[in-house]
Amino acid sequence: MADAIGTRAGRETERQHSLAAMLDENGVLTAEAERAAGVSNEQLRELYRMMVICRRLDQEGLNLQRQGELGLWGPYAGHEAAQVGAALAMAPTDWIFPYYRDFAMAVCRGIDPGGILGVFRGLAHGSWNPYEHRFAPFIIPVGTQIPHAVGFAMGCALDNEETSVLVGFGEGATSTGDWHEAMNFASVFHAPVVFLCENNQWAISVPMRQQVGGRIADRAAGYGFPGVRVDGTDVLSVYTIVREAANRARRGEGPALIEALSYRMQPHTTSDDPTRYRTDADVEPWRQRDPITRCAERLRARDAYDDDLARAATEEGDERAAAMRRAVTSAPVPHPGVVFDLVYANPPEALLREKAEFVAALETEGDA
Amino acid sequence: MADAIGTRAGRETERQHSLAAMLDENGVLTAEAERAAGVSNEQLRELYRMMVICRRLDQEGLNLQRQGELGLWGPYAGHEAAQVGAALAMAPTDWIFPYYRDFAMAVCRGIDPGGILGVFRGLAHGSWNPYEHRFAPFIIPVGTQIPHAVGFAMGCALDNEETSVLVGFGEGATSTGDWHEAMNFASVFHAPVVFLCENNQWAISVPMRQQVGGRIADRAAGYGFPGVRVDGTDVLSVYTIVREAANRARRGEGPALIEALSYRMQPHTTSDDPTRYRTDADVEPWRQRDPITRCAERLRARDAYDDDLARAATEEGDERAAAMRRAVTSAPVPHPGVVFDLVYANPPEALLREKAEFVAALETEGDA
Amino acid sequence: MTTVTMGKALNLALHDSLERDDRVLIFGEDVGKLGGVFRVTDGLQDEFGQRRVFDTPLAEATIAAAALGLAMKGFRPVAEMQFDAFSYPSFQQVTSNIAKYHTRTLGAVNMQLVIRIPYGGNIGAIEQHSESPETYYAHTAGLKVVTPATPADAYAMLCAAIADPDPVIFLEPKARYWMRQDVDLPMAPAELHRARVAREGADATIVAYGPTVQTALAAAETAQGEGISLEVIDLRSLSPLDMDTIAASVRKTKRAVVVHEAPVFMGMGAEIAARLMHDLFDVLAAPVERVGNATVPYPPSRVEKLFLPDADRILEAVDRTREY
Amino acid sequence: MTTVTMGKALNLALHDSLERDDRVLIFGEDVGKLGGVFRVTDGLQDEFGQRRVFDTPLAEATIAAAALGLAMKGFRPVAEMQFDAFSYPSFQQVTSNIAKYHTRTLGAVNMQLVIRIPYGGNIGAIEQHSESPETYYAHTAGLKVVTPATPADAYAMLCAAIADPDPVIFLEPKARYWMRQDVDLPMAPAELHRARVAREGADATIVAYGPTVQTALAAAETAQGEGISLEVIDLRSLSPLDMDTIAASVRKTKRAVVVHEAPVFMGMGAEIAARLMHDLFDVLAAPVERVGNATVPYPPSRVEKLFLPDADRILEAVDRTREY
Ligand SMILES: Cc1ncc(C[n+]2csc(CCOP(=O)(O)OP(=O)(O)O)c2C)c(N)n1
Ligand SMILES: Cc1ncc(C[n+]2csc(CCOP(=O)(O)OP(=O)(O)O)c2C)c(N)n1
Ligand SMILES: [Mg+2]
Ligand SMILES: [Mg+2]
Repeated sequence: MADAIGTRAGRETERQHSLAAMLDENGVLTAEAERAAGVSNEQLRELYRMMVICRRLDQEGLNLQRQGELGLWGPYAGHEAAQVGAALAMAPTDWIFPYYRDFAMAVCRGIDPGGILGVFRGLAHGSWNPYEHRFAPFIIPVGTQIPHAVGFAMGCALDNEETSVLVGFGEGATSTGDWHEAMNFASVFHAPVVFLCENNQWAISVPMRQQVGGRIADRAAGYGFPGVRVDGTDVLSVYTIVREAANRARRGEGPALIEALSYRMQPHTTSDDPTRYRTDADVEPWRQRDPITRCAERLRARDAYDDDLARAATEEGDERAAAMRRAVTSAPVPHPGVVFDLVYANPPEALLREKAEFVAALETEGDA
Repeated sequence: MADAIGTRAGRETERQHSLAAMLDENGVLTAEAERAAGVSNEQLRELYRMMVICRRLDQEGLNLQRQGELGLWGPYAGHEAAQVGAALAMAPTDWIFPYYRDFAMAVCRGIDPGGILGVFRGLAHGSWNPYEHRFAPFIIPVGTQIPHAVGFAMGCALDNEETSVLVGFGEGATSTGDWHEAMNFASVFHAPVVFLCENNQWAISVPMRQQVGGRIADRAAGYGFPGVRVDGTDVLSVYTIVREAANRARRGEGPALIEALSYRMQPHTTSDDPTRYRTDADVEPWRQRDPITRCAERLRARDAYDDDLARAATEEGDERAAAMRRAVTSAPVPHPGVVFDLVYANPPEALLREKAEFVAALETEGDA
Repeated sequence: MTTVTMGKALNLALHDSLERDDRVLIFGEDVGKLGGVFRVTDGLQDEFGQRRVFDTPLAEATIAAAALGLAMKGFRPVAEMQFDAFSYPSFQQVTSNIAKYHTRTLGAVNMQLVIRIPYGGNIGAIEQHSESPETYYAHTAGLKVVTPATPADAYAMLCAAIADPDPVIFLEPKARYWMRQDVDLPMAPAELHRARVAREGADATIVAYGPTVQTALAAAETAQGEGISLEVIDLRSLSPLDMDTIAASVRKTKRAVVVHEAPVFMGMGAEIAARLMHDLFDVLAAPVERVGNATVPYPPSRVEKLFLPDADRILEAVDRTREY
Repeated sequence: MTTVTMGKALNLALHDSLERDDRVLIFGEDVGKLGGVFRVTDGLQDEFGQRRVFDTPLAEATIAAAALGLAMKGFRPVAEMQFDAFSYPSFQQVTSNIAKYHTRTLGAVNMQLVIRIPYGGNIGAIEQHSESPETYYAHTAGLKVVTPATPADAYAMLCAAIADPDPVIFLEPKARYWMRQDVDLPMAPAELHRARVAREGADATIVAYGPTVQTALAAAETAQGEGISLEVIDLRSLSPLDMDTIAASVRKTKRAVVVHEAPVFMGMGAEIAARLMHDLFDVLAAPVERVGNATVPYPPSRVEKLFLPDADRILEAVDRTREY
């Protein structure tokens, strides 16, 4: 990286194959790649454990919303393998730029789930310090976080850091202009980005075929970097391929696109009514491909599964769910004056005055 | 097209090859494809003639700008084969959505060049009626005309018309979000669009390698439709491949992307100073690939070139250039009140009043 | 006479427009099978088919741009932006192309299209779902910007917007989608740019639009109990403004308060207040007051009510003009 | 003391900021070898290298978004939008992310970035090259919006904007790039949000900013010859506004005219007039006048002068306030 940000010296043809060659035609890790990757039983059990916990938290989010404790919940059931696999594949020094559904990633990064729920309770627009967890805020305008990750990754390259940056988004997000601009920037600046498309086949009610012309993973070639479609319900495949993509990026070999194909098992959010646009028969085949069941099968095949694992994970899930519930339901509503405090790092006098008037008016009303 | 706009029944793999197979590895029409296309000597002479005329008009635009008659001129020398080839390849019933540099396309569509120059003289923001020439206005915000063409083409499909729509843009435009969104829409709605990228290798001072990750033509595959890179200095190749892409689109076989590789021989516009970012040695190889010379060679090879052709074309170019000059230099400055008249088809009362006050104030000043 | 919600009135307006004119098309994200996240397009795809009512990919710039292309082809597109803040990706297409295409083609091409945008807060939503973007559109010459406050107007104005040959930004006060009214449908299309005296009064004029009209009426009702008679103007049109109707009211009451959810700073209230104080400088008995959001990003929903105009804040502003 | 143009002053501000703080980065379209279409970044890539001054692909949304990401990484990006209208593709990124990221991270992440936008007309350009987009940015809470009117301010304000921890939209009056002034460089960074009395006077206040300050000063000079003494305020900051400085002037002169190139409708003049007439209701001797463009898309260059504020139109507005 002598002159400009990134170099594109080693072009990607053979390396593209290094990612693609790890997967069979169903996007599942080949036996050979599995051996080469050497993911230990312990690691696989950890992936399992986190998936079980995260599923439980998702369920609790749904419960809390139904009980009126949250304004909204966006369930991620079906995404556990993609989110847990990807998040744990990234080195602790790597960064993650999530989209609004990447709750399980946040949990994997050690962010307090009760705090996050504050956002869905309407207490604040965010909850964690991104620098503490190397985890950017959830972004609601679809696709817009993708170029943030690229800009950040350009910065990592400028600082000569060995950091890679994962960015999560849905397949609907690939329709946005921002997705494309970010893909192109990443290529031109050779930014250390792993683009993770969590293709759950629905953008609210719009199915993939009305959303995406062509195949998402195929698009990477047009930008000159590797793209693969991985089975997004198989946590080992996701974990291994993301880890490899992140390693490549960290080594200065540039971006990669990973399309994790799975399914949105639940409504888009609790405001949604999927019976209007899909049937139970549409969902059924994907129940057969449940990420947790599949991981258990993999563990069994390795003779590494035991009921204790499942029991302990379930218990931990219950405990964390209860703690999350306690945290969010007992969280105080912040003073509205805080809204003013958070706008700027260096607030102009005019805003300080406005705040003073606002607070004074509130107090008068309170008195009256 | 039973249910939705467009059908995507016949997927494109073999047809992709039908476009790609027409070109050799340099993007030049193969001998076989040339035979199959059956472009007559008369047609090739017509392409030659229009290129000569358009080059002359470009030169005159430059002269007029240097003489202070125009505020700006954007020379298209180097683009003649792409623009003339593409414009004449489209059926008269087809539509063209140009970008700001597609002056030669406008001329091929029979639009009065003197009128167009009014835009560069600052007389008005447009000059022709798009419906008369099936030719949309020049668009300055880069890339934004691309989805216009797609929307229009969706309309052609909805009306069950056998119309295809060509949209012109530079390689810089492929970096915009709009380009991508339009490519994806075209695929999803199977819109009859021919995307023509006039890759002149520069976006003002930014060279292709700092602009485009990967290869533009390769990107079409990611959207599930054909893309080819054609030699943009060979008018016969451009003409034949665009005609075939337009035929496909008209037959309901969906969009195609054609990247015509050429070179911007002149400054970006008359405001630009290319000595700051490129040398004459950069340009020189492309002088050897002059579209007009290359067409003359093709004609000679067919024994269809004669000096009369060149002489007549040159004379016609001179005449048209003189007429263009006369037209633009004698065009009256429109009354400023016209600015108000053009805002709406159904102007609200408030604007009519504003106009009346504006005109009254002008007249008072005029009197004073 | 039937009782309809505003959402239903909009749905009927779309339905009747589709029926009346076979060039009308409806598209956007989730407008098909789902019928829109607010069900405003409910049932329309079923009845009119996927060629006239269809879902698009998630790409607002191109939703707007496709509307432009389809309008040029002689269709009458009605495009939906799912929420206020999600209209921003289309900002360049709307501002640089849709608003300027008629001019650019010397009047040859009409931009007969409507962009529907649910806007405003007060629904307990997460970030980006409660914005009031009217300033951005109203300041853009070449657009027409309107917003209904009642089911009847929602119907009549949307029909009028679709029939108008120019590009109309149709802002739908989402917090009022569930508001009910008895209406006789079908109604004649409205005159698009005429404000309405929503309630007559003598002591001060409240100028409101969209979601705040109902709030203003509630404030007027309360004031009535205190012996204060407030006139309420429902603007309906934000660009252009019907200054005649506003000024006629203020000429009578000599006091005015403008109310909106958008931040006061550079909000519609700025233009209205500036015009009123300019044109009625000697008539006004007190400065025009403005009630709106503070100069902050839209706040989290648990505190949003404190930032939104409510009857109390409106009446305090009225008091300020009366006690001046 | 050296004589510099505004373009050169900006160039020096960038230069000195790059030198002062090695986290400062400059990027955008054609800012590298070309030095920008207005040469504001001339020579910077040569001196500071391609890692600190670099060209990007043609994609304004991602230029803004990359600035966000780089700011988060601790850089101080200064991104260039090539012309006013070409900032519109970045509207969503600026409005929904850059303006709200500090809030969204509960203050943990600063958006220390500057977006430079040459703006305004009067340069004989084609469509899209003469817009005045300040309303769009000023209405967006979370941004700071400033614009210099002189070479000295251009230098001092750009340095201050780069050093400020919040996102600053830095509007450069492109018609004034060639304006000259004697300045002592380097200067201390300016206080970003303090308006300036550009000329003292007694009979009326002209409030101007960016390109219209010089026009206002010319008008004041002419008026002087006719025995009328005009005070000219150069706003410098559009969001927030320094109402104290403006009001202090108007308290003295009792008359005000606000001047800008943007359409009057929903322009900065609306906010300023509304505030002045509200706060100085009993002080003003005449309504605040506004001079700006009509409610039309920016006109073709051969007639643009008729739509732009000039000394005559300003003086007519002054006359209206004096003869009221
Ligand atoms: C720019 C923008 N447009 C529209 C929306 C409304 N919206 C929220 S989520 C969503 C669908 C997103 O689908 P996808 O990207 O596949 O992610 P998923 O929700 O399926 O995980 C839509 C349309 C939005 N948030 N942002
Ligand atoms: C959205 C937008 N950004 C920036 C510009 C300024 N600009 C005009 S032309 C141009 C380069 C375009 O390059 P390319 O698309 O390759 O077309 P070419 O001019 O080379 O034919 C730029 C940056 C613009 N017109 N629109
Ligand atoms: Mg999805
Ligand atoms: Mg180019």
